[in-house]
Amino acid sequence: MLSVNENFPEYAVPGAKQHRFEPYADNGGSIVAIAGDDYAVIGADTRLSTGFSIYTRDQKKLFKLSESTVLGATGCWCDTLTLTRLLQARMQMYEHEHNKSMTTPAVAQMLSTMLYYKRFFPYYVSNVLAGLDSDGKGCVYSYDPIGHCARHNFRAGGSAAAQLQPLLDNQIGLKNMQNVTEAPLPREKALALLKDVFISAAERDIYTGDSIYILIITASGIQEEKFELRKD
Amino acid sequence: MAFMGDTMNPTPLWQNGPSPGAFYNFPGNASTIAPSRHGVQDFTAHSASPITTTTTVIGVKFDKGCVIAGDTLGSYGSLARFRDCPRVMKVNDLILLGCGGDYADFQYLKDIIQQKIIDERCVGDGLQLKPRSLHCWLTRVLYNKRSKMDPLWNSYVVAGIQDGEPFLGAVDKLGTAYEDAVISNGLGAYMATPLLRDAVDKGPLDQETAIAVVRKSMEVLFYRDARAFQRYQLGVVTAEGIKITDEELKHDWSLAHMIQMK
Amino acid sequence: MSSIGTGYDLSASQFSPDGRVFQVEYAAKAVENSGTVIGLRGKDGVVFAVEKLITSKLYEPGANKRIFHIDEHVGMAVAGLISDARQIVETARSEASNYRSQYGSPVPLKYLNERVSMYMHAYTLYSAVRPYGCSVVMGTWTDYEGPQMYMLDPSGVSFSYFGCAVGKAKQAAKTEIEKLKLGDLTVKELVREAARIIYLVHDELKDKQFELELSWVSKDTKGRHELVPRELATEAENQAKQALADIEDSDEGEM
Amino acid sequence: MFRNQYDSDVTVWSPQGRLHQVEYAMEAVKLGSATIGLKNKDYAVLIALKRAVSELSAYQKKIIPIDEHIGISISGLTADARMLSRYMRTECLNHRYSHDAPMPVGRLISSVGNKMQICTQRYDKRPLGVGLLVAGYDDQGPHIYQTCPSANYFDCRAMAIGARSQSARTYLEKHLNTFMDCDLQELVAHGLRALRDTLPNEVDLNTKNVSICIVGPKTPLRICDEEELSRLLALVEGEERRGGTATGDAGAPGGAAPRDQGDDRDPQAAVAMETE
Repeated sequence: MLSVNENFPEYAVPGAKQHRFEPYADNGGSIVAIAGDDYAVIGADTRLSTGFSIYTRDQKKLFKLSESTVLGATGCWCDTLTLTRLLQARMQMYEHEHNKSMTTPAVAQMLSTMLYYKRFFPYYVSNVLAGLDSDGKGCVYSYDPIGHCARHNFRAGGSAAAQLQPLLDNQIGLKNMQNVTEAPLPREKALALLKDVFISAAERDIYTGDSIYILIITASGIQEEKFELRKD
Repeated sequence: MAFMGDTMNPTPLWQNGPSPGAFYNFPGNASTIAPSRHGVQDFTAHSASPITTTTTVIGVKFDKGCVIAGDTLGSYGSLARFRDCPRVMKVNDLILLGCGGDYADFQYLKDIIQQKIIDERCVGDGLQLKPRSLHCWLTRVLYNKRSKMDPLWNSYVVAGIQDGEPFLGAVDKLGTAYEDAVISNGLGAYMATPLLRDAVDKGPLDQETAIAVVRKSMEVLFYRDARAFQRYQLGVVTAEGIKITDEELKHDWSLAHMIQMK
Repeated sequence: MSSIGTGYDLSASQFSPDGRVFQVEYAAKAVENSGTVIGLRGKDGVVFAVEKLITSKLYEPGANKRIFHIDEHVGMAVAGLISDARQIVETARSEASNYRSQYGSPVPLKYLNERVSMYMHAYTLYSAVRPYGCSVVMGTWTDYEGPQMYMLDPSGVSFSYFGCAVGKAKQAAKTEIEKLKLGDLTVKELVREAARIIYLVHDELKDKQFELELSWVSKDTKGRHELVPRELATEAENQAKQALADIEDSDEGEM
Repeated sequence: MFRNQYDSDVTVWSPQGRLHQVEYAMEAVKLGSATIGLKNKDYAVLIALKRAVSELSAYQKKIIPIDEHIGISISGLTADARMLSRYMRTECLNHRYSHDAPMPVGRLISSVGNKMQICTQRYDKRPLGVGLLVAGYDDQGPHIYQTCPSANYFDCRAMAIGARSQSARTYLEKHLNTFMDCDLQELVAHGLRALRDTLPNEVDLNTKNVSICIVGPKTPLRICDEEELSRLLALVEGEERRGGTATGDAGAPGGAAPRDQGDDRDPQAAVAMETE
């Protein structure tokens, strides 16, 4: 069908525009997760925005799912809220039925299933799951919105993923470097790196900023940290 | 939602009426669990746009509570159609609710919320709905509706006292929900938010200052927002209770002739 | 009841040769084993009083109520099986809520009564279910119709009343109620009378402990159904105890 | 046991206005081992006696967690209890999902009551043959509720149900007024003493046959592990047993037996026809 607005823009009447309901919104936000031998760190910025306006500068996007699992989720915030609520309910059901809390790999698989269940009306969410696996090793899982799931040692997600990931690839994955030897990444370095990549991303991505909320997962529990970013 | 396939609920005996011990349902989203009371809608015309609309609603937190405000104009497109559309409502002694967007959708949800409060009073156990619960519930309702591509075209501001602390939260028609010390939607996001955030960032607000900055914001909005109106409601919630007052702006256009549009 | 045991009294969907439905009558028996409930309709409102028998000291005092709110403006006092009664309460509440959502105004008691009666009646028609083992009294006060009160039986029959009593001591209570000039009394006076009657008809020997529950809906409460304020309730209760003691004294005097 | 013609179905009223099927279901509760619930100002506690069906079997679980703030202990048909607990868990989850808050205990119980009532009124159902003690904590403080197969429920200050629970109730009634002001340890000790009163002479409480769960302010529901159990059991260890069991002549086998019969005659705190 010929559309006035598209095909004959000069005839389009200003103001008389056709509304269509758009069920998705892009609320921005980025996540970085890094796994070490006996820890995992995950951080997400705290800016919740839409277009050029900021809803709030203090939105935590990390969800503690258990003592050893944390999910970072950004994208369409309403989907994030729903998905994480559902996930929490499913995890409590698991706990009731099995008398133990879910392991990180189990959560990872379940999340994938839950996302794929909505294959044709997906949750528009960029998920990064971090935690300790059953051996106590750090692990990071990343997803696409319809449930593809893969395990990594470090991963960035969200609006600034394209800025964050190459730097991580270079610094942790030691990509495109010569004469380097792989060595286990100490926790302090991972933490410092996480802050550094976010500082860079906040310079370039308007949907990332304000501050980072960081969770450090070790066998002894989950520690919190907050780090300020630029606010503009 | 697949929390349970119900093993204990028999098919209803007494059709066309309430089923004994029916399950909790979100309005407009009959679940598969309770025997459905309504026939399925067999038409698929969904709301693609709001009809009678209201504009910005703003909310700000102060040390002991929250203030919210919204004017009383219902616009029909660009026509200033209805001049008395109250949209700051008292939910119970702890919660104030403000709304912007489609007025019919608000009235629909308002009735449901009021029934919720009546139900609660009937139980008579002395417990009151708390703002965080209402905020969460609204989020679920709005999200469910958007997921059916049939949204309630509103954005809500929930203000209240949660376990002694002020609470201020927002939900929009998608079910996007957040809490913050400053909330405003629509045009207010561009014009009121900077004023309000500025006031909040200067340090702890008291009730008077908070009301003053909200009044100022309403004035700014009135001058710039073509869908705004001089009469508005201002609601204050503190631990002492809820007060909603009708306010009227004194506007002065004597400067108008100085402004030359080129 | 000569037909007991003849096999015609085993189902709610069966008449006996003399034209009775025994199951419904038996259900009414369950109501008569219950603590006494009275409802009084006065000049400016309705008062409910319930003799709630306490079967164990371990129960929380004041809990396990027998007077319910149906809507802001309607109260319900129940006699009989409390678990059955709670189901009726739920039904009435959702009827009231449906009406409100349809018409945007509080449900008229006459209409509510009709709906709830129909519901109870439906349970007397089939062999697959049993009739409800409870009677309920509903009351309200509105500006345009004044006080109203209805009592519903397990059979699904209901009548409007000025004063009604149901439960163990309904006969004695009725006699007392009949002595009152209900149309002239205000709810404040009725509360005292109601308390007095409950204390009077309570059987000290058979049932030791009981709690008195009092509620009202009247012009003074602006048409809201509320529990009678504690002060007034205690006062009424003390007066009732005093009245009872006086009677006992005079009885002894006569002997 | 005799049969009358009015006791075959739950849909049949007897001429006296009783529901025999419901009353029989109430008896099922007395077949389970005893369990006790009590509370002070802050905490609600459940204490249950576990039974092993045979030497080879494990002890039957008696306490089921429902949510962070609610736990139940059961007496009667375990399978029926599982069905109920599943329903209660779902209700709690739904409430958290929709209201971001723990479900108020009283409201959960009343929805359970309404659910159970349905099976007492239909030809194609039977009443659930299980009694529950529910311990919960919400904004109004700790709660102990009792539910019955008759679909009735009671808000209690303390309660005991199950086999020979009458002696426990006697103990609870006697000390009822001290519960509110005692601390958690004393409260548990009271519960253990009450539970011990339901035991025959030759049996005593140990970490294997006792379960305890505690819930309170900032104390999510916790089922005590063995270490904590033995610490709590030590509170009443070595005390002279009182009540029916202890007063019995030393070693007299009759000590428990007459009480058993007495139990049958004892009016249950909640009789089937709580019409009164």
